[in-house]
Amino acid sequence: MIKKSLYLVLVTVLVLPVVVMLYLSVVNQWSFPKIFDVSISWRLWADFFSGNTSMLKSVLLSLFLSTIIASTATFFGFFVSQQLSDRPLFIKLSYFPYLIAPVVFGAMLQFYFTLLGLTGSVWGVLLAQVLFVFPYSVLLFSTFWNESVRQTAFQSTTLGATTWEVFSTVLFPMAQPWLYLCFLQCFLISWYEYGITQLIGIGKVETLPIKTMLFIKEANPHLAALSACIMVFPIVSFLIINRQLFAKKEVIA
Amino acid sequence: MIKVENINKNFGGNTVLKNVSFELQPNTVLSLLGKSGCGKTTLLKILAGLLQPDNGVFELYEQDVFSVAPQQRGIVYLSQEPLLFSHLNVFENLAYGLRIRKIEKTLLKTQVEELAEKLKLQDQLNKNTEQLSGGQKQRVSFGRALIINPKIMLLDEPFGSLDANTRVEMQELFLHVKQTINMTALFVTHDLKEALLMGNQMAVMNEGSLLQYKSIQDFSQSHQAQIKAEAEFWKRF
Amino acid sequence: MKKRIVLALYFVITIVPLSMGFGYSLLYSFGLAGFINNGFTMAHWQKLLANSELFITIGYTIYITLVSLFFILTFALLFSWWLVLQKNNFVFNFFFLPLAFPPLIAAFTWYYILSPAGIISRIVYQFGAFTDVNEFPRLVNDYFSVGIIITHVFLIFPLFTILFVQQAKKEQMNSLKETSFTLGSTKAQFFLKIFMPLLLTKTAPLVILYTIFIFSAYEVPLLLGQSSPRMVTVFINEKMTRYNLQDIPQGHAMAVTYTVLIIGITTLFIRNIKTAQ
Amino acid sequence: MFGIYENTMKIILYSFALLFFICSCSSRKEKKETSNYTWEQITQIAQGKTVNLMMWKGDLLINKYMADYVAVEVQKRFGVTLHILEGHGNSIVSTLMTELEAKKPESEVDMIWINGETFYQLRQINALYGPFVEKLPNNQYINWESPFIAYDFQQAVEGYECPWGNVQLALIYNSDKVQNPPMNLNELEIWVKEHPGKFTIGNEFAGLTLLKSWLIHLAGGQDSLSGEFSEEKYLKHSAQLWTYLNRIKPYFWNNGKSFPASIAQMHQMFANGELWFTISNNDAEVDNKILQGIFPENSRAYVPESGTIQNSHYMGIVRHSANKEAAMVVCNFLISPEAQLKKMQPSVWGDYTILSASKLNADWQQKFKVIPDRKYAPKRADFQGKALREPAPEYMIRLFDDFRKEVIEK
Repeated sequence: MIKKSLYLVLVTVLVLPVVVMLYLSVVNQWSFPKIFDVSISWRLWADFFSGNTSMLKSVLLSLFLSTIIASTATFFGFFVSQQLSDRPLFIKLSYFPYLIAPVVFGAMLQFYFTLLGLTGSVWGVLLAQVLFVFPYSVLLFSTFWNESVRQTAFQSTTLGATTWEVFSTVLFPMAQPWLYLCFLQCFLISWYEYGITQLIGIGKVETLPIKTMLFIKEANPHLAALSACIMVFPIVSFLIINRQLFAKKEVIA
Repeated sequence: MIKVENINKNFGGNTVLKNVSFELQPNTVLSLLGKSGCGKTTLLKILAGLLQPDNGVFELYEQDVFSVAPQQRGIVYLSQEPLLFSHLNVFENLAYGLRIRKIEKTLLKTQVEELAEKLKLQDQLNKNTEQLSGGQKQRVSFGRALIINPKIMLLDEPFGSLDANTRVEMQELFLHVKQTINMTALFVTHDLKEALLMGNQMAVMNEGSLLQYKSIQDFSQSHQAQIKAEAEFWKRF
Repeated sequence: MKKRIVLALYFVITIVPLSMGFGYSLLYSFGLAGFINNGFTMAHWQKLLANSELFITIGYTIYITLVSLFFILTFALLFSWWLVLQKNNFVFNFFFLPLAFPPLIAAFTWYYILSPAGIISRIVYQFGAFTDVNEFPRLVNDYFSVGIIITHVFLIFPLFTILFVQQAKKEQMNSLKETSFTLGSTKAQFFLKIFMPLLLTKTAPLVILYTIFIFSAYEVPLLLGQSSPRMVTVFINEKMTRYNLQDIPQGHAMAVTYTVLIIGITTLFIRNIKTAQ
Repeated sequence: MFGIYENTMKIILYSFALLFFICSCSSRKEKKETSNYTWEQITQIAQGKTVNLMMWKGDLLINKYMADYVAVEVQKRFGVTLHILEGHGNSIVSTLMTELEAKKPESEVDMIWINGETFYQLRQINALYGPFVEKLPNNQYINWESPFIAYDFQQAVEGYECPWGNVQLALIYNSDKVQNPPMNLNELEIWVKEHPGKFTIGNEFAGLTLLKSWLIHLAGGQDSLSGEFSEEKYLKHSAQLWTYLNRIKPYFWNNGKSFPASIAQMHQMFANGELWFTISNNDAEVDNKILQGIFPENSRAYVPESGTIQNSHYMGIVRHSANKEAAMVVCNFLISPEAQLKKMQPSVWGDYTILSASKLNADWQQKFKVIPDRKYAPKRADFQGKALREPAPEYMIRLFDDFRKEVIEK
């Protein structure tokens, strides 16, 4: 019996935040102690979809930033870890920039970014994110380039395939799950990044996380919940569609 | 005296075991010959208490065994996979049965080392299980069961996954151990030669029913064709 | 030749920025860089060590990390134990939900769930459990940082449950369970001697990785933490952007300490994990 | 094995060398001095420019006033785009300082909303442009006679800061729960003992301004701490303050174990009844909070007998900004009678003007008189006598550090 009730508590704990986010984004005049007897209004969502708030701009900026980071990181990670596959120790150096808290990493680099005139610009934030997403992609691909993959690649060269054919017919198909997973993980890291974007962007690069934090600081839970929903719901729905992909998370260790 | 009577088991409609009965003398090995899918694994799991039979009687020296939990039955089930505990080294794997019985440290150490001697594992003791060969793994799995001197050993094609000569080696080891320790066992295999070599008694299973032969001769009469084919083959050389 | 370029590019992206950043903070903390500094001085380091803020902050961060980790692993082991024994359990699908949550949003939502004017307090209030909102226990911005720990557990324990279930399948945990039962071990003994140690050793690298992530948490303590004691990242950021200009070098000094700590743990971590599966 | 470490060491050394090289050499080019343009030329140059204004964005109404009114008007009338960034107090200082350290030719931030202790720190690192206020046409209306405007934390403004609004710290209380609010320190002590958990002080700007008011009161009231920062006076009276606070802290909210980190959080706790008091830098804020529906109807504001600090908040222009002219145009608009009048409406913000009525022409004087009066906030005239001047900035900085060490961490 206790197992049944524990499962119930578990499911509520896992689902509650998603429900609360949606609830906060639609409730208004949310004064204490009102909880169920509240007036619901989809005004915030309507404003968002009608595009007259600056939220849409942040969504596009976040999308732009995260897609660039994800695609370049996947490209970089794939080829670099191939070249370095015979030097495992070099690959492990990537753990250092990846494991440092981005906000501390940003604080240490702020001087250089200011020097290069990159603070407050989208390119500055992009470069700052590259410095810890690229190492992650190399780490992730290092688990792909093992002995058997190299043998197969060698095999197809002996059968007369040109380097391009080796990639297109053998390596890319084999690496397909890794490429997909790396793109997704790097996208997520950049999509949710707050610490370094705030420091290097000094508030001028208004990505979705920055917008959310602005509303939180303003003690405005409704707009904060709206931007939180916009950030999380697409990921949740994407995740429900292809669940097994996320299961490969331990690939990195 | 070990008596099994009319054990039935069916999974979702299809019957896996049909009134299986046999007798087993203490300190003897019953070889059970059967193709895969004939229900032998289910039978062994039922005897070991890992599965519940639909009905049937299983008595050990006149005490009913089905009412006893698997932990207390003293009946060990060994499958084709060695199933070693990969986070423990060889010594700890062997000692597992004694550790959970809280056997005193020095006594435990001597028992494990003695057994390792018998199974020629004495210099593998602090290796971890991934470094062992197939044969060595099987021996550790075997030793791990032997050390708690179980009432009955249920061996489900234990050498099935070994290469030819390691298999012969393990068969000799099994026979040697059978002499030195009085062991009652049920040895399942689909290899005719191995069945004859290992068991003092023979039985055959197919499609869920079991036929026990009084003696080796009765068994060989009914398997004349197979034995002749085997003999013919060797004559050519 | 191509390998040389790739190697150089790789180093420029991974190692150079980190060492330059670290170098700058080091210089700043010793007064050799930055506007208000004028030459080598140990003053900033002494000030940081003297008023014990360094030790309180690091000690507090370790407390949060270990307590969070304890609950994460306990719940993950407990639920993976149940999920592995039952075959496909419907509840398992819910475990993927928190993976979509970043720390910032988890902290924000849990703030509004746990705060005195939050969801739970209002529900409890409706049942008339208390009349004055102050009677509701403090779960956010509180001394024991209950909110921070709950958020970290919410974020990471599902991931470990999924990991343990997959690892258990890979280790044929059910067959191991059967074998150890026939060898006479009880359920509890199997859990303590086989299930738990086997899973923890096999996922040790990831456990260490997530320990470092919790230690470096920023958004969660920023929203759910309190003025004192603070976690390391919050401490560093506040020292650098707080009222007193003299605090900035101390912030850099703490950043240096933090980086040395992380590099130390990571080097140990790298030494004992196998390179590729 | 050794190869790998030797390589990494080599690279780390190269990066150190690169770092030294960068630190020492980059130079900064000087732009033609803005100060000798006429106002027409300045408005000419300002056309089409963008001004990045970094300010505190913790209040919904102020953000609305800036985004929906000021930014719109400034774009319409002068073609200047006003872009508002979040940042307050020391994060402004550290951003500008990093830019100065990196010798960045043009700053990312052009205009900043600051007050005393930030003004003091920015002057220390010479990051403010000025004097520019005399050149603003609307400067003639500013009430420079009032010491609360001409001096910012005892430092003469000298044209480096343009005053924008004037506020006095007030305590807001829930008039149903609190019939007669405590007027001085011992009344407060008695009150908190009778109603534990209902009062606290924020560990942020407003909270610290209240502590400063109490410090001045303990030091003997009005001008007792004026002039240069005196270490001896500070130590003597701050000790009294900390003993007082530590004595009554257990009766504070959360038994004084922690203090709210932002004013928005304190306001929210007041709104949901967790606190019966909150603090506001602006004596008129209670009106706009009630109009917004955030505070309950029965909220009132008052200034205790022991007096509270009245100070002005200012706009500064960054010295190495590339849009100084546009920033001056924005400043000029902010201190225009029209903008100041709109800002004073309780429904908009309720921030008191820095203009002096006598200098305005007749009809503006009339308009200023007829603003819908404050319903819940006390009249300005009532507590004029209890206005304390800001002491030197060091008091604020020291109080901030010691409040943490002597009270929070005790």
